[in-house]
Amino acid sequence: GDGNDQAQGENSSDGQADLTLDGETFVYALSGEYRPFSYVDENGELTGFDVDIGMAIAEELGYEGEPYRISFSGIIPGLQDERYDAIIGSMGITEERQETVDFSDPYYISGAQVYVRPDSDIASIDDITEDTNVAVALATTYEDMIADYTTDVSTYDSDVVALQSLDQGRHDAVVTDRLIGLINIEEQGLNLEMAGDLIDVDQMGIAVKKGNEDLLEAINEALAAIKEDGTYLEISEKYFDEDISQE
Amino acid sequence: MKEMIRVEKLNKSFGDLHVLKDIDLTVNESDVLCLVGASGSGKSTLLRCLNFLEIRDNGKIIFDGEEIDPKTHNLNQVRQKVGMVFQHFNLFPHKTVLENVIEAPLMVKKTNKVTAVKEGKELLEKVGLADKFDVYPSKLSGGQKQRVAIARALAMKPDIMLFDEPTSALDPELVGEVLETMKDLAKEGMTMIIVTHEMGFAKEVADYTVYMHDGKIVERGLSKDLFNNPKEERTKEFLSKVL
Amino acid sequence: MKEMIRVEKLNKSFGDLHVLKDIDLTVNESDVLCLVGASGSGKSTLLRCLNFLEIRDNGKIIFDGEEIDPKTHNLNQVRQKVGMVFQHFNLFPHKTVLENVIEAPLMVKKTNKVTAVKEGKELLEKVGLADKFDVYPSKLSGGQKQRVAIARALAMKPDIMLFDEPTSALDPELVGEVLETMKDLAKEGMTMIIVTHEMGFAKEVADYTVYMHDGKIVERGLSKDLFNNPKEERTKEFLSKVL
Amino acid sequence: MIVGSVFDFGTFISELQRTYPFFIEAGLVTIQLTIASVLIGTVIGILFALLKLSPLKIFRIIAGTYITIIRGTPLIVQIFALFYGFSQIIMLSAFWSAALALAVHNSAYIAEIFRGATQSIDKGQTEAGRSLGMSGIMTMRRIVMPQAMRRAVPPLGNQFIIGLKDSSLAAFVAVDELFRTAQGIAAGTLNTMETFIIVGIYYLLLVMIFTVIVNAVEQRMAKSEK
Amino acid sequence: MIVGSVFDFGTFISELQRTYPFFIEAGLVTIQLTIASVLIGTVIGILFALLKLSPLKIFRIIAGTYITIIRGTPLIVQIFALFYGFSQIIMLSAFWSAALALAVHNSAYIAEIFRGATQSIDKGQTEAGRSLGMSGIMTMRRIVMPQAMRRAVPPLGNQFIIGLKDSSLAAFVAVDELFRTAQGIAAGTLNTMETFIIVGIYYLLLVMIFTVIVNAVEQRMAKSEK
Ligand SMILES: Nc1ncnc2c1ncn2[C@@H]1O[C@H](COP(=O)(O)OP(=O)(O)OP(=O)(O)O)[C@@H](O)[C@H]1O
Ligand SMILES: Nc1ncnc2c1ncn2[C@@H]1O[C@H](COP(=O)(O)OP(=O)(O)OP(=O)(O)O)[C@@H](O)[C@H]1O
Ligand SMILES: [Mg+2]
Ligand SMILES: [Mg+2]
Repeated sequence: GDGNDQAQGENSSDGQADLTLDGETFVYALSGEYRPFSYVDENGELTGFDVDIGMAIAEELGYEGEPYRISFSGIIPGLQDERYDAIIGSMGITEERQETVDFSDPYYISGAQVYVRPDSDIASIDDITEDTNVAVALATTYEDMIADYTTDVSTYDSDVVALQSLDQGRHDAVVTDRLIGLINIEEQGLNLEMAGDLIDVDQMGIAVKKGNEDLLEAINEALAAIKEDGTYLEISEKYFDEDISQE
Repeated sequence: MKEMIRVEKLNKSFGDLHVLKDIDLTVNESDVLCLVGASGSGKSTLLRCLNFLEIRDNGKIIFDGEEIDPKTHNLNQVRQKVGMVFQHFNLFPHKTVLENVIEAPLMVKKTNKVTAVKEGKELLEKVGLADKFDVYPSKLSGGQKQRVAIARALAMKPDIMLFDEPTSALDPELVGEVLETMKDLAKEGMTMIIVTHEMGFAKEVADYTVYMHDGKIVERGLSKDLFNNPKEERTKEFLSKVL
Repeated sequence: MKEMIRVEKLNKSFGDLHVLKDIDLTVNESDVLCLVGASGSGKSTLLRCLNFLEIRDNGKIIFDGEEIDPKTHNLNQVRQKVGMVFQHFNLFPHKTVLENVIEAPLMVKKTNKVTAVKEGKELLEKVGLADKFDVYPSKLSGGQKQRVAIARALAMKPDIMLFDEPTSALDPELVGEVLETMKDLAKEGMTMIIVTHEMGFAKEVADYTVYMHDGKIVERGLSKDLFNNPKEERTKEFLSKVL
Repeated sequence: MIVGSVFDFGTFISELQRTYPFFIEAGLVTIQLTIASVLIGTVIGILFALLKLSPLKIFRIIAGTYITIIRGTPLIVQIFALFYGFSQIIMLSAFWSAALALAVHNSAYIAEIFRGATQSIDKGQTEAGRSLGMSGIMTMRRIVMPQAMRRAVPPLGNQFIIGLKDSSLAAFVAVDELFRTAQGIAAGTLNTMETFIIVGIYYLLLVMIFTVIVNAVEQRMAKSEK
Repeated sequence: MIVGSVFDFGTFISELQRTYPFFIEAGLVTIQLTIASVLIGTVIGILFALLKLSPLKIFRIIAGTYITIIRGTPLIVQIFALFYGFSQIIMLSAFWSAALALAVHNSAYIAEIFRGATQSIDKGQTEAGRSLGMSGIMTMRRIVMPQAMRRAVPPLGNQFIIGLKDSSLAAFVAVDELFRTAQGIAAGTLNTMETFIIVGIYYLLLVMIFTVIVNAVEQRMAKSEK
């Protein structure tokens, strides 16, 4: 209610600067290949948790929401180029990324998880050695994380493919988001399981261009508002049957 | 007898190859001059120097009393006054016969179209191609092509016409019609320099004939003298082979 | 006098074009037969039918008393007995002169290498190319090439040699050496069928001459008779043009 | 059990039926992208062909360097470099960024097509023009170029087909053309093999259609060639 | 303040120095990928060229269909389709999956190179062989093929260069070659333009090196051609 009115006031005719690039739509980037966070459904519609969150936030901000599909490896450069206002693309908040973008408060929490085939000797991250071939998605935080354990890393454009390849025996392990792993294993009937606990806790943030404090503040307010009014929970349960804003 | 073109100590090399050596030559108005000589003796190069398709290394080319310096003269204007007919016709294949003829008057002289077409048709009628105005060159015989090429050159109303072996790419039965056209031109008083292997034609039509050998002019004289009483040994030898 | 090859009612068409019409022809051992006729009369096609580079439509080809049926006979074996020399030599450019000659003996007849090389060198000496064994064809003159081609065909020890205008791709000054080689072969008793435009050679060397016109054999006879007293009007006409 | 990436004929057929509306829409984007990039590429290409044919050495060097660089680097590198590079000069939509990158790529090949076509015109044509008093530029424009243009048509048609296939790489810079649509569908449904085979069929269809058009144009030109 | 994607010459130089160890490693992968895919592609290509030249119509149809499909669809579609397709038949690493996909792509072009080279050999060569009693296959093997091979060398060299550039698309199926390395660096540092220009330079270098090698081979063959 409150934030909504304020945002609408801001971008209407009172002469104040627009929060978004074109002043009419809130454009947010995601890969579209990260089911169930963002993917193309059977009707050809872009959908998923990130898409819905972006829409809800846009509404709070008083703009038309518009998801922008771009390969994850080019997603930050595109923000830099002002091709969109924000990234709502399940991007983990890291120090390295914080040098190039500004992050909102976390909008959901997950963590890195090792997945293996059931017959594997790997019981946890500590069993990963130089000889272990691990698959990850390109330009994810997992790529760096795993580098401490092995250099034999295969990278894919999407976690889905990494998991499939693991199931097909191409690799020894996959490190990916726990939620992603679980959902894909179930949906695709992959014969894979978790090895050990969460390696670390990933806080996913909404990224805006460095220095865009007005928008960041507005997004944080909007995020708080949708959590408060139940919109967030509704979306979360739609995809995960649980509230993923907490660890 | 007005002097049309005079060449003095003309030299031309291609790289190390000295192709024209101290050429001196004068052609008066209404003269018809034939250039004969063995292959590679420099006949084409001399002709091409005269309309500056090749630029001489040194020596003078004096045209209508004025020395032409490629550096200061607008060669495009000079070339308008010097018509050239090539061995391989070089008609413009994407233009009709009439378009070939009126192209330069329209584009270069900015003649108005009605006049250009009228004059172009007259020229084509003169070379016997009144029925071919709208035909494309690929539909013509070699002899017809060459006559179009002559008309095209005449359309610029040149003061002198250069012919480089105008009949040597033609089937033997088509040579006659082109030579006939050239003969008519000569009769009308056109100044002409003709490189040819048609010795009969040279003897009959040319006032003067020049024999070149190895980049030099070996002998020059009235055609009847040169063919009947060549003075130089080399000329005799050459004539004995080709006649 | 043993019969080497006999052709009966041979017909061959390319699509709608009936190229050979009811050809009958017999060649005995050691005969030298020349095939003459205008361009397009079917001379090459007849020759090519004889070694099955073209397959006849119908009619018989009887070789050494045995009718050859392309369906049941191994044509590769038949062709070993029929040497062929082409207008454009068709030497193998990636092989030396000697390799050209020994290729088929080695590969087809499985002759051992020492023998093949020995015989190959003898043949090359015979055609006057003793100094060219290791040279590649591109380094040879046309006349030399054709002599290598003859040696290559002879290396298979054929019963009969077919020549399709063996000298017509040669510069005039090189024709003689090839004809000389062929004359030697004839003297040694080789059976030969030669398509040629060299009427002088045909007259001198060929026992028989066949005149073809429009796919038919118009006249056949001893060479001296055919050239001096042609019976048919057509033959007379042809000879008057080419002699 | 492996799900998803095994090829299944039933899935293939049902996906073919289900997805055609998306692919038709995307196919139009592919066609627009191809036409835009080949047209712009032709303009740039002619420019560089003229530079390469220029009597001025510095122009020839510039054009030669441009052509060498473009032909010596992969298209995908050019697309990425230009996608993020153009935006510094002027912010273009993903479509126009990709179209420009593809145009630049095409232009180097098209420049060579025009240069080759121009140089294949007999020198006698230029000499005839010059000997009539026409200037070098006039001869080029009135005599040589019209003939070169005709000769360039068949290789240009070929380049169009290549450009059509190359446009698939625009998928990686957020243009919703055929391949990107296939990627989205494949990631969404996990019918990987089926989806990529389907999109392959659409490309093949487009290539065939354009091949027919290109051939028809060529034949028409050959006929009108007198 | 704008960070990252503006081209900055200082950044370009420092990144060039910082990243060269990664690119050298990745360049080796690119070279391996190219060589593997062109070699395998040559083997497959010769096979299909022979099918296309076969007297049996069914073989010619099979080869023609294969070549049309491969040449009528974008490489990226083939890479994606085959990457997921191969894994069903045989378990391969990402490198070999990509190498095979690229090899299949190259094979269609190489098949046409060999077919063209073979058909360009004068018919008289075959006739000469046959007239000496050699079988069709023997004539092909001993007479026509050796000559065709030589003639195929220049276009094969060209195809090698094309294959080198095409190998950049293996980046999208997890092969850590040059372009993928550049993508990773660009995403990490946000020096997008600089990084893609740097990787472009590496490709250009490789293309130039291989062009020199290809030309040297050609010249040597031309010399040995007697
Ligand atoms: N553009 C050129 N570059 C180099 N050499 C040339 C050029 N044009 C002509 N030459 C050489 O100059 C010499 C004279 O050539 P030119 O064409 O003038 O002889 P020509 O008398 O016309 O002979 P032809 O009767 O064969 O036409 C020849 O050796 C020729 O090879
Ligand atoms: N492979 C072929 N396909 C179609 N037509 C052919 C073929 N070979 C020859 N012909 C035609 O058959 C006719 C006879 O040709 P052939 O080569 O036997 O004549 P020729 O007497 O040898 O003539 P030439 O003296 O010109 O060699 C010609 O009309 C020719 O065009
Ligand atoms: Mg000349
Ligand atoms: Mg013949």
